[in-house]
Amino acid sequence: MAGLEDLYREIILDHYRNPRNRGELEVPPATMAEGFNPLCGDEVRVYLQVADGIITEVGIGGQGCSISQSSASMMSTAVVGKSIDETRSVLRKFKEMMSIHEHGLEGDHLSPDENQPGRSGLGDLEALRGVVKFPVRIKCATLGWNTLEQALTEPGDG
Amino acid sequence: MAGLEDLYREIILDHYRNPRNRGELEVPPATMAEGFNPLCGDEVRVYLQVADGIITEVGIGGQGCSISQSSASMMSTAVVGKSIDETRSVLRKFKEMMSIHEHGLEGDHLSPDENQPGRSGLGDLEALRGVVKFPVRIKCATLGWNTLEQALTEPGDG
Amino acid sequence: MNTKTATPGSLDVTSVKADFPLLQREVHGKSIVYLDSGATSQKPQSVLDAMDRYYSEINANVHRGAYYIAERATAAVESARAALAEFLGAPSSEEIVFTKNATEAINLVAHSWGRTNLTEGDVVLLTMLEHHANIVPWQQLAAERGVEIRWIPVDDEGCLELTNLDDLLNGARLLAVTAASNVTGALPPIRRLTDAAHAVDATVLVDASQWVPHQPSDITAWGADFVAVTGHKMLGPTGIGALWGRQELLSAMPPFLGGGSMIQNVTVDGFTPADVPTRFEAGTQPISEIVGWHASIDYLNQLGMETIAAHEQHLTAYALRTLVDRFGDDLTIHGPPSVENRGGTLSLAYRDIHPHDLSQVLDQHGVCVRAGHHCAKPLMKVLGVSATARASLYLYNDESDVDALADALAAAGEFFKF
Amino acid sequence: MNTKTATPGSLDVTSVKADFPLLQREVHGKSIVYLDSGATSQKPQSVLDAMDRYYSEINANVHRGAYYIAERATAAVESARAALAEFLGAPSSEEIVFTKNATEAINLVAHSWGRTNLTEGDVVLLTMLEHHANIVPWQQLAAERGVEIRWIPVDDEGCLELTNLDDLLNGARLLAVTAASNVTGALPPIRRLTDAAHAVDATVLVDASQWVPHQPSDITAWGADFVAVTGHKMLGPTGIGALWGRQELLSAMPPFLGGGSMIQNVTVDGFTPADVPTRFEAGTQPISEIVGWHASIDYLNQLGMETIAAHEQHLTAYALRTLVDRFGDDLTIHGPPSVENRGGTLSLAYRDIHPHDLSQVLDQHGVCVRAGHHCAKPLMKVLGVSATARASLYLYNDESDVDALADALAAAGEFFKF
Ligand SMILES: Cc1ncc(COP(=O)(O)O)c(C=O)c1O
Ligand SMILES: Cc1ncc(COP(=O)(O)O)c(C=O)c1O
Repeated sequence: MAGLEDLYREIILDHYRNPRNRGELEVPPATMAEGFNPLCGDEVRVYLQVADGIITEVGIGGQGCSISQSSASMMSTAVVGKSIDETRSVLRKFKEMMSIHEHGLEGDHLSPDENQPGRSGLGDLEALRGVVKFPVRIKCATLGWNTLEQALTEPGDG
Repeated sequence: MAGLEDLYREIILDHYRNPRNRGELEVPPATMAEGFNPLCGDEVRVYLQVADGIITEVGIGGQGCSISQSSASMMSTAVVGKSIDETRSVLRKFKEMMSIHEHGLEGDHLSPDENQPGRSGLGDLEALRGVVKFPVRIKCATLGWNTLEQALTEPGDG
Repeated sequence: MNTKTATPGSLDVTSVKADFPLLQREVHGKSIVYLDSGATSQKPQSVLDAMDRYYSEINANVHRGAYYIAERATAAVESARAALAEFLGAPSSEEIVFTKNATEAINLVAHSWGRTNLTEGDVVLLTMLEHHANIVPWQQLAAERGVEIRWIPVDDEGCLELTNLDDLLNGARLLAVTAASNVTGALPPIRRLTDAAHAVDATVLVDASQWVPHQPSDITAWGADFVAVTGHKMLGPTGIGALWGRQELLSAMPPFLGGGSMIQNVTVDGFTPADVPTRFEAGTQPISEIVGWHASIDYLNQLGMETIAAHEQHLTAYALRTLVDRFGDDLTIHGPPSVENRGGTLSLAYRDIHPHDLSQVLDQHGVCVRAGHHCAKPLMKVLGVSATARASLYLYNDESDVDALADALAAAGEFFKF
Repeated sequence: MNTKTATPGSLDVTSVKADFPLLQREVHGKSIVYLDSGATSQKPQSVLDAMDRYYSEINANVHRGAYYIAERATAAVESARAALAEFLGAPSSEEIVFTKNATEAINLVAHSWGRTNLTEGDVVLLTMLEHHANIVPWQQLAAERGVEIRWIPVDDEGCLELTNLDDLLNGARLLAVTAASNVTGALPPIRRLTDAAHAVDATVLVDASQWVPHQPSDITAWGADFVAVTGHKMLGPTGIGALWGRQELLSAMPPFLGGGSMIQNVTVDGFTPADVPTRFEAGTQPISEIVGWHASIDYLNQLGMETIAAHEQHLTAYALRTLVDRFGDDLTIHGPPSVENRGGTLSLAYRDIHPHDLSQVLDQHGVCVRAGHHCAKPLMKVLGVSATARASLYLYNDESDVDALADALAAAGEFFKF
């Protein structure tokens, strides 16, 4: 059975206490998307400024629990400066990590996979791996990311 | 637990084999009502000829199981020659006998009442008392009677 | 069996708790402290046994078979219907329609009564306390038919604000109101509301999902026209609920779901519906669930609803006192501050810890509370929050559960202290 | 777990029977001979155990709670959804909507898809084999919207008569057809029907209530658009069924029942529905029933549906042979005379003994058969009867059950000899 320390890693609490890239960007030129967790009412807004296929600036708005807020904050630091393609690749890897739970649904072993730091190339984001042991919180962790995905498809200036 | 002999009394089988008052009466002057058991598809038609407040003739049509057919047949012999008031009284007594099952629903004792021949003043109709031990068949036994009740309320010449 | 205790005794919670297998369990190495009965209640062994017995001894489809076990199954369903009618204080068991939950019961009214009786411009009056189950079906109808929806507001204590009731009722054809809020614990004055509604010929639907498990019910005294209830919140199984409706209303309503059993006749040209309640019970019913529900009603009757209500009131008072004493202004309890006009549903906000995080830490201490909007988003908006952590008390809870909640809250405060 | 046996072995019915508590019972002093699985099946102990375990260990409302047992309950529901999708051969578990029975599943399509897509003059094509569950919802829609209903006729053997199929499909927007008749046992050629319907752009709903319990299912190969199934006929509990629908159809459909869980957001001005399948799952779901259904699917998978189908075919052949041998012209068996194109549903007429009386005498011998119109009145009319006595075979039946049926029929013949 998983403990709180699996969920609330120090780096997660740090991003919760001190959210990075908090704030709004002007739309346009930035694009914006809004995400929503119908279970708990959490909301995230993701602003993206793209230039020459590179994400030059990210803004995060909204409110929610520590997991949704810190995950969005960590996401923002992970994608700033990356190309759209690189961003999509991180996005895919992150969602893969979070989808482990699908195999964990069968019974007692909610999370058969143990942490494998470094294996995924996700860096700090690996800290969120523990969330898969708390399936209900996966939607918190992916909220910012799904919203990012939406924002990427919004027509923008970049 | 009740046995077949509780249900299929000799007099019931006799009425099933040789239904009394089988046939149609002309409407008007007679009145007619049609009854229906949605469970098994049984149908009964009851024709009534009333003169001076007395039922002078009854006709029974339709088709169905031994219980519905014999009960309708026995009903016809019980009410021919009776006044409307007397008929209503028999009707009420019969339905009372049949409603015993309501108290029998609670558990094992589907029919707490044992036969009490003669007590009800229903005569031959007492033979149908055993039906209450087979709750599903109560609707068979009352089909003809409910149809009679309907026929009594039809506007007629009587 | 079914004998209600005349005077409320005191509840022997230790022995009650022992009747519930799940409450004997541990989570995360701690004894489970179940404080989410507002979402669903736990089940006593007698309910599980009744269903097992049903399946092992008399399982058969009902109202269709002439063989012995089918008769027994049919009798079991009808006997449960009678027990529920008596438990609710309904005049007749023929006014009880089984549904899969309270949500279906309300949808039945919206579809069958609503679409027959309401047209463009008609007013449906709801309250800001309602659960989505008593909002969305009316919004669906409103979108489809141009029906107007009005709202009875709530005051600062999360109770209905009734000063403008007569204005709000002006032109209303239906008042749909909860008998107990699943967020603030508020208990609206149902009789007063039905009287006011009937004075303008409005029909009244009471969502009694959060009332019936906790208080003695006398729906005849409420004077309502429809009452929706759900089995799983009152010690019964999932998958079963019921609608009670006044005979004359039900009899005038067209069927909702179509299928087996609900017909008198079917031909290629059309169908004739059966009488009520069968008219509204299409297809194979949740038979074992009806049997299990009956067992839960027997269980509640045996303890006595007066006794249960008294116990919950006492425990709620203890909880309010304890929480205020220990956490003061750090803790907000949404809803009425005193036990006179509330049930044991406590919606909490603790410092700025998000309810989701709060309930996660509580879970580590074995304490189960619900975090979220509790399917009452319009109310959450009025309360100025997007979510709360909700602890809801029931007959099997005692002071030690409240203490465990308080201890776990304190631990969460420590964990998120920064 | 969930591993389907590759090649059909032979079924060890003695050990299968031992798994079913009810089949160990006696009625009227005789061992029970249960031949009414067409109405509802009996349940193996593993299904009862799964539900008891659910209630004793993880009972909590799902999709709402962050605490451990709520997570476990949620996982159990989603894992059952995946198991059902796999069992049916559905492309994705997100296309599975839980309902209370097959009847609700069909009504969901009629209300949500039907009322969105069908208007006056549109044609719904049904078959004369349909159960009321697949007739009445369309008649309700027809009466409300002026939709036209057409019928595929049946031939003398109780099978669909398809010579005029193209004419009948002309202008049809929907074909709703059973995969297996609950009266004659006939198995309509689903793939042929869906191809013909799709050629004229008609949508196809398959009522698979009587197929899925008995045959390996591959609904993708059927090419259908909607499939309705019910748990209690396939060893699962009462109170649970499901609709499968193609993702693009479900995604375009408005909600049916409104309430908790099925929303994205609710304000006083209206609601935004959730994605599928949640959009169609309003209110507290039949959670323990979903868990029990999963256990029944595991049980069937363990034996292997190929094996079960082979056993039933063998047993049906034995039954046809035995009954014809022993009763000759005294007994009519409605439906296909050979086992190639039929399931183990035997609708009987024995001399002029009314089916109700027949089943009553059979009951005295412990033999449970259904007497009545089997919720298929239009078909009964074509067969020229108002009722039949129906014996339906399942995996736990064997030749001794068929022999008991034959013996009891002979006894009934004696009893009503006059
Ligand atoms: C062919 C068929 N369709 C639909 C149904 C309805 O199933 P349920 O009563 O579980 O909704 C049945 C069984 O009664 C059936 O045999
Ligand atoms: C006040 C209220 N009404 C209705 C419901 C809906 O009940 P169910 O989900 O059993 O349909 C609930 C519980 O979720 C509730 O708390």
